[in-house]
Amino acid sequence: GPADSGSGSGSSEKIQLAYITNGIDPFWDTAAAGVRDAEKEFDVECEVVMPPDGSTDQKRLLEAILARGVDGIAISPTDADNQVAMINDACRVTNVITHDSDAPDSDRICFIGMENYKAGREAGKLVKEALPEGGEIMLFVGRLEQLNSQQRRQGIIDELLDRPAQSLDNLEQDPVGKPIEGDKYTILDTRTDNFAYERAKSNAEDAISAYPNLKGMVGLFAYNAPACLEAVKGAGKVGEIQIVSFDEQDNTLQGIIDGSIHGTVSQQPYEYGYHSVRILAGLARDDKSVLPESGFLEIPIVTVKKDNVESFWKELKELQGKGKAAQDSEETEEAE
Amino acid sequence: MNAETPSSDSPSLEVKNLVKRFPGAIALGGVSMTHQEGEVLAVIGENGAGKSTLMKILAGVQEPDEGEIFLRGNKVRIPDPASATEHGIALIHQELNLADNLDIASNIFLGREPRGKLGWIRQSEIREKAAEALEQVGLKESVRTLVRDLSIGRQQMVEIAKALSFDARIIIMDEPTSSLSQYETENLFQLIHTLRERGVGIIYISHRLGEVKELADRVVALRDGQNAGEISKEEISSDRMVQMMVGREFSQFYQRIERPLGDVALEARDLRTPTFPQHAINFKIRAGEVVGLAGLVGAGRTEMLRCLFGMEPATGGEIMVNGENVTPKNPIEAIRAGISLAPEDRKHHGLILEMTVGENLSLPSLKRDQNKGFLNRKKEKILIDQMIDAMSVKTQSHRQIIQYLSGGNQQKVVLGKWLGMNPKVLLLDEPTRGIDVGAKQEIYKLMEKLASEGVAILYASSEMEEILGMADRALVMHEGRLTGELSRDEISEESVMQLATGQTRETSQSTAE
Amino acid sequence: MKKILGILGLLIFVCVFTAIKSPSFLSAYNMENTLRWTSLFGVISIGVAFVIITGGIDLSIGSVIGLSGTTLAYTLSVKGWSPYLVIPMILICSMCIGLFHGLLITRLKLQPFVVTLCGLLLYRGISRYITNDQSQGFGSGFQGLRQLAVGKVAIPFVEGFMIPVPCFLLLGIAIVAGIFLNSTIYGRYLLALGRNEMAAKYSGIQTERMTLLAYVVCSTLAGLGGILFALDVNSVQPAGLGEFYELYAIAAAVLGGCSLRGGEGSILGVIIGAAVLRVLYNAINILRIPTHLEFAIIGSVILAGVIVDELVKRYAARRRAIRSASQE
Amino acid sequence: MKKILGILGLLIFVCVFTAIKSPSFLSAYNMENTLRWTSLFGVISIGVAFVIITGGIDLSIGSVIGLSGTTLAYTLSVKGWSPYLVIPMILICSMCIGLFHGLLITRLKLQPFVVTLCGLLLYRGISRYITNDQSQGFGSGFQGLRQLAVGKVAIPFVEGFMIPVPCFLLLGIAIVAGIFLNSTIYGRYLLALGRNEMAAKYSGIQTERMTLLAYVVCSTLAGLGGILFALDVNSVQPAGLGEFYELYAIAAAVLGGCSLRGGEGSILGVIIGAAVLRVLYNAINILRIPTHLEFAIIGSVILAGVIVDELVKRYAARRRAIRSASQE
Ligand SMILES: Nc1ncnc2c1ncn2[C@@H]1O[C@H](COP(=O)(O)OP(=O)(O)OP(=O)(O)O)[C@@H](O)[C@H]1O
Ligand SMILES: Nc1ncnc2c1ncn2[C@@H]1O[C@H](COP(=O)(O)OP(=O)(O)OP(=O)(O)O)[C@@H](O)[C@H]1O
Ligand SMILES: [Mg+2]
Ligand SMILES: [Mg+2]
Repeated sequence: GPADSGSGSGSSEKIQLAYITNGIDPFWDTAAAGVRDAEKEFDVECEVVMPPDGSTDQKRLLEAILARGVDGIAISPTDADNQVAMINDACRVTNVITHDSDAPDSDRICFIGMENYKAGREAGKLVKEALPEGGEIMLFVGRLEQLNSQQRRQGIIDELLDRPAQSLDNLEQDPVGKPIEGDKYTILDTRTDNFAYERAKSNAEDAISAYPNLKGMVGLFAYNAPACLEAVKGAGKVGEIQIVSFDEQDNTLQGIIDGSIHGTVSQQPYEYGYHSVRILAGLARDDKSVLPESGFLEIPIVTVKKDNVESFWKELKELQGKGKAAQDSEETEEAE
Repeated sequence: MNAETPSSDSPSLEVKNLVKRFPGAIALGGVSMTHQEGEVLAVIGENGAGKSTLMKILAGVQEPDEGEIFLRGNKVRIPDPASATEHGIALIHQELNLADNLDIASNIFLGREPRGKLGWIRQSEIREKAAEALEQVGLKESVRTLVRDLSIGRQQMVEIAKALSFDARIIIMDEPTSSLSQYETENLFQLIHTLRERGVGIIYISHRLGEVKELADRVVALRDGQNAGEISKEEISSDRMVQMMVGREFSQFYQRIERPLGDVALEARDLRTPTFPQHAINFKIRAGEVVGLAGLVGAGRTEMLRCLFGMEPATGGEIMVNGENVTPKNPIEAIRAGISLAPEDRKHHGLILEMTVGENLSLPSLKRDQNKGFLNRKKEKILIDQMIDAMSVKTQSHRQIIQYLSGGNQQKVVLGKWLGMNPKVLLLDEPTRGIDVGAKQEIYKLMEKLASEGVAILYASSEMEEILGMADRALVMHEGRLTGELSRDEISEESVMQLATGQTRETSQSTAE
Repeated sequence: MKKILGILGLLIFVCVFTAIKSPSFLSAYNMENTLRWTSLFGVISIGVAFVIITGGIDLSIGSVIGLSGTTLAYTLSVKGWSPYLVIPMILICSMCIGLFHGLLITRLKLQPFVVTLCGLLLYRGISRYITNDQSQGFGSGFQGLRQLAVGKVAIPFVEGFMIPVPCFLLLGIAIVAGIFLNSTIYGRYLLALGRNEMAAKYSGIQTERMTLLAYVVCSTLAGLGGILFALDVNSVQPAGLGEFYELYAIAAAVLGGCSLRGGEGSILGVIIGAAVLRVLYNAINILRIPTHLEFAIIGSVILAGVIVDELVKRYAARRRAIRSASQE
Repeated sequence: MKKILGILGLLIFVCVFTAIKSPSFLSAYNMENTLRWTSLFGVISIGVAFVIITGGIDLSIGSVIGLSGTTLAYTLSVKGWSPYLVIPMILICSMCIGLFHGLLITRLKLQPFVVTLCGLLLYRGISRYITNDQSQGFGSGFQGLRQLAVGKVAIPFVEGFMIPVPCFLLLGIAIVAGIFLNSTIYGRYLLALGRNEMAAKYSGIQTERMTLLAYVVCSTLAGLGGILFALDVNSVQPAGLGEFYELYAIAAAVLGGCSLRGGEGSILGVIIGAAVLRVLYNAINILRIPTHLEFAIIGSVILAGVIVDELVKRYAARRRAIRSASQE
């Protein structure tokens, strides 16, 4: 990482940026790889900050970053509606953009990402493909309090129930805890695990026990589908229960290759990291041309299935490898 | 009987110029002492003279700052309790030191369990041997009883049994009888005689000079951490001993003055205690009367006093103070009704060991002296000074943490706490347990004084002399039952023992009313 | 007093070290933030200190904070109730929670650890249930109310630096708590029963009532803390707000000289303890140490501090013993 | 024994209740899973019980689990080291962690709470540092090794139901621990020093060495637990694995009859305690109760269980007293 080793001379010349995530997750590891690449390319320094404990932590870390001063911040708000004031505070002293999750009411300069709701609908399509006959579906997620999980969940539900697309400003959500029944598909429940992988696995196992007719499982966070896969393997029901995933954890991709996971919806987090740094670096150099026109840079969703998984993974490995190499060389530089 | 010939040139144990300093106190300032093979050596001294400190050093619990220890002429170091055991020295601690979550047998053999390979415990062997040890001390309890279910007196006997179960050459007893009654004490003496015949040496510490007279072959006295003289068996007399300890002559011990008695201050009507609900207890105590409560260990005296104080509310009957039914459900009600209790177990119930002398003394009276909930520091200070003075507590200052005071001085603070409350009825549970003759006399004087001021005093005591010497009247209990009352003229060693062992006298009932 | 010196030394050391390494540490903005966080954590740590002084423990405060913060945001924003109704209501509920714990502990003699662990689970569950697991917040409303947590007061004749409002709250609570503990008979009772409950009982102290009081104080302050945290952060996650805060509060209390065996503790120490934790967090970020090293650094600094403190104390005791010996 | 009855009753009640409500509870697949989770948590709870019996506490085990799990996945998958090297190494490191805690507690007389709280932070930080906060996993490799955690053994003549391998591990550890505690002098020393350290010391017991041993056992079992958890879940998050497990383990131990005051505890009880927690989690899922009610339900069931247990005990004691009174 770009830790300030106290010498100060080198770091004061370079542009200092901060990339704040909404938690700790493998998803962000890939984004960090994009940050590292862009760092090199645009000759800036960018710190990746992952607040472990939600909104409170995010506020604390943002304050500290502002206190020591940066030339630009990219943030993924955990709770956009209520963080407007916090983001505006930051906007007053530096350039702020949002990524992954937007805060449209704030003074942030632009938003990089895609719509989680859309991604949800894509995942819904995958489910439809995997289970053309219909059946009972369970959803698994880390925390339902986050906007991105709510949007993904609602996207899947709306797609499976063949509802029209909703506007994101006023997302109507189906309540948790009650089965949602459509013509073909029934969404039985959404189980949360508070980011504990072991809970994710035991939730999946218990779902298999509790619902003998379970046909499909959707993991809304990166680690959920691999956890579901473990449970399905343990139950000896590979192929019998279809799994659809989000994001691109190694175990997920391996599962797609093996045929035990039907497919995954990738948001290309690498691009989030890369473009965040690119735009912030431009802004810091007073180059307004880097800004997307509508204030929204949409990163396309990639649906990964058995046919395209190998090329996707290869590319991903390259990106990650580059990011890691950049980081390693940086660390050795620092050590000297 | 090979031990009959102690070689005088190399005593079994000798200490030379032992010095032990504590922050703010010099417990031992160069004490020397010898102990001959197979003799019963009594060590006496006022509270805080350094007796326990000396013994703890011999048992490896503390290490001396200076000085030397010789065993049979060889210089030794005793850095820890285990090496004391190796040298054949066993110590019965003054304060109880048992793991009360374990049963009697485990406690007796704690640290020295008969073991198999890999540390396997031989449970049945432990139980057998423990049962033998219990029989020796005459404690009728199953060896599987948990120690926490035993009264203090019985715990003390477990401690004794523990020391006896060692194959020790020297057994040090630091006030072993402080919570034993006459009956158990005699049992212990029998034991000591047997041990002596077997050649086991005994070092015996007691504040009960009668016991010392009966037992000791030789007496060593300490005063303020220094040697204060030594007398041989022929010369032993109470006066000599007191003089050595205190450094001056000491006159009459018990000074009873005839007092006019007032109205009935405390009355128990059909009182039933939780442990012995089958026995109803009835008695009356008049203002200005000093009543002794005698009985064997486990007779239920503590239980009854706790009941009177509301610690363990009575399961039946009434408690009257000055003719009013007060029957306290908790100590606060008792205190409000004018009843105070100085409990028996000072370490757990009497004192807060980590607090200062002053804070302990003022604890019950804070409420009375409060200033709208705030501490009244001025009144508190006056009370503390007054009590330290009245009880002549030996302490550097009232800010001294109380656990560093000697046992006797701690006991004075326990009493001082309650005297400050000006009670109508004062309940004392073993008030002179472990305190020296001087302090004892002061406490007796205090009791006399309080009585003449109209306080009704009920004191439980296991020391026969104390019952004989102090009581205007004596109540005697046996296994939870009040077996009788003895008027002043009837109190005698035999009559008390008779009632305490459960033999009811016809006459006692008639004189009771 | 002596017990505080060690932790005070650690606080000063961390502050001076950070200030030398990075001037932004002393900037008004940063100082204000650090003071605000310290005050918020200080409030809950004082509550926990009361319980620790009685020899008990309260693991539930994190969840009480979560419940109170969630309820505040939910009733104000979603239900649209008046703050004048909601805030007293939340404080009273928190009080009842403390009463409930206290009664189970004193009357049924349950272990405080078990009771409050169940509380930890229960109140967290209730927050999540009430809000159906949805994040709550005030949006951009309730600006007046939010001043309670984020407001600042200018100091006369000092420019640039303002004092956060929570500081005054902490100050008030600390003074009341300090006076209570040191100058009232009840404070003395608490200390006494924490050391030896039986002896306190024998001295005519209503130990049960005092223990009850301690749990009530603790939960009430946690409830107040929850209100402040919610107002400060503006975004409340029912499953997240206050998680782990019980450990921070207990750590602050223990660092500040409370013994978990009971009977010891000073309010000033507790506040310094809370400050050390906050300053450490802040320093790590200011010094640009990667966040994932945060825990490792805080852990080792505290451990080093505690060890050094102990060694210094021993050394001092030895010196004193030698000196007193040579004098005589 | 009596202390276990209450918790055993609760376990049976929850099992019977769930089985009646939903037949899937008794399905082989579900029982196997519940047994496996119980075994994993049982292993770490037994370790913590040792520390609690000495009157201490270990808050660091969650982080030790995290560190050991992370190291396992990292060294095997990323570094490609041999499991025969890595597993003994991890166990030895865990042992050293316990030794370190024990030394600080016995030699420097630091409070166990403080030492292990620092440990909680420190080891978590180290896991995150080693892996640069990246999730680790075994992918589809190490299937043989993973059988340690996810493997199952068929029972002769019984069809359909197999016993998970961790059950055997737990059984082995429990038997050794039970024998150690009840039938060796060292177990007795632990019990004695937990209740009255002075008494144990005066009896010539090397209390410090025994305390040290307890911390070593605790950390080692946590390290083993970490290995098993990582193998079981297959994917390890350095910041998350084992978080809060210290509370679960302590809760299991305390529910199973250990007193935090020390000197009491039974291995069987601890395992039952761990089982209650796991069965509750399982039951909530099986009974299709929404996850956000999970905490509330677990909290209230345990609390209710503890309260009922206490009331029954009191009632029994009263009955006994009355009976013995009327006999005489
Ligand atoms: N751990 C300690 N720290 C400080 N002072 C101590 C400590 N132990 C004993 N002392 C002091 O040493 C002196 C001797 O105490 P010791 O217990 O040996 O007296 P003792 O003769 O046994 O008295 P008693 O008859 O009351 O038991 C006392 O002044 C006591 O206050
Ligand atoms: N905590 C307890 N639990 C069970 N039984 C107890 C307990 N304390 C005392 N007992 C029993 O109650 C009876 C009365 O004990 P108590 O302490 O009142 O007797 P005592 O006459 O004061 O004797 P001592 O001289 O030992 O104090 C004894 O049989 C004792 O074993
Ligand atoms: Mg003594
Ligand atoms: Mg008694």
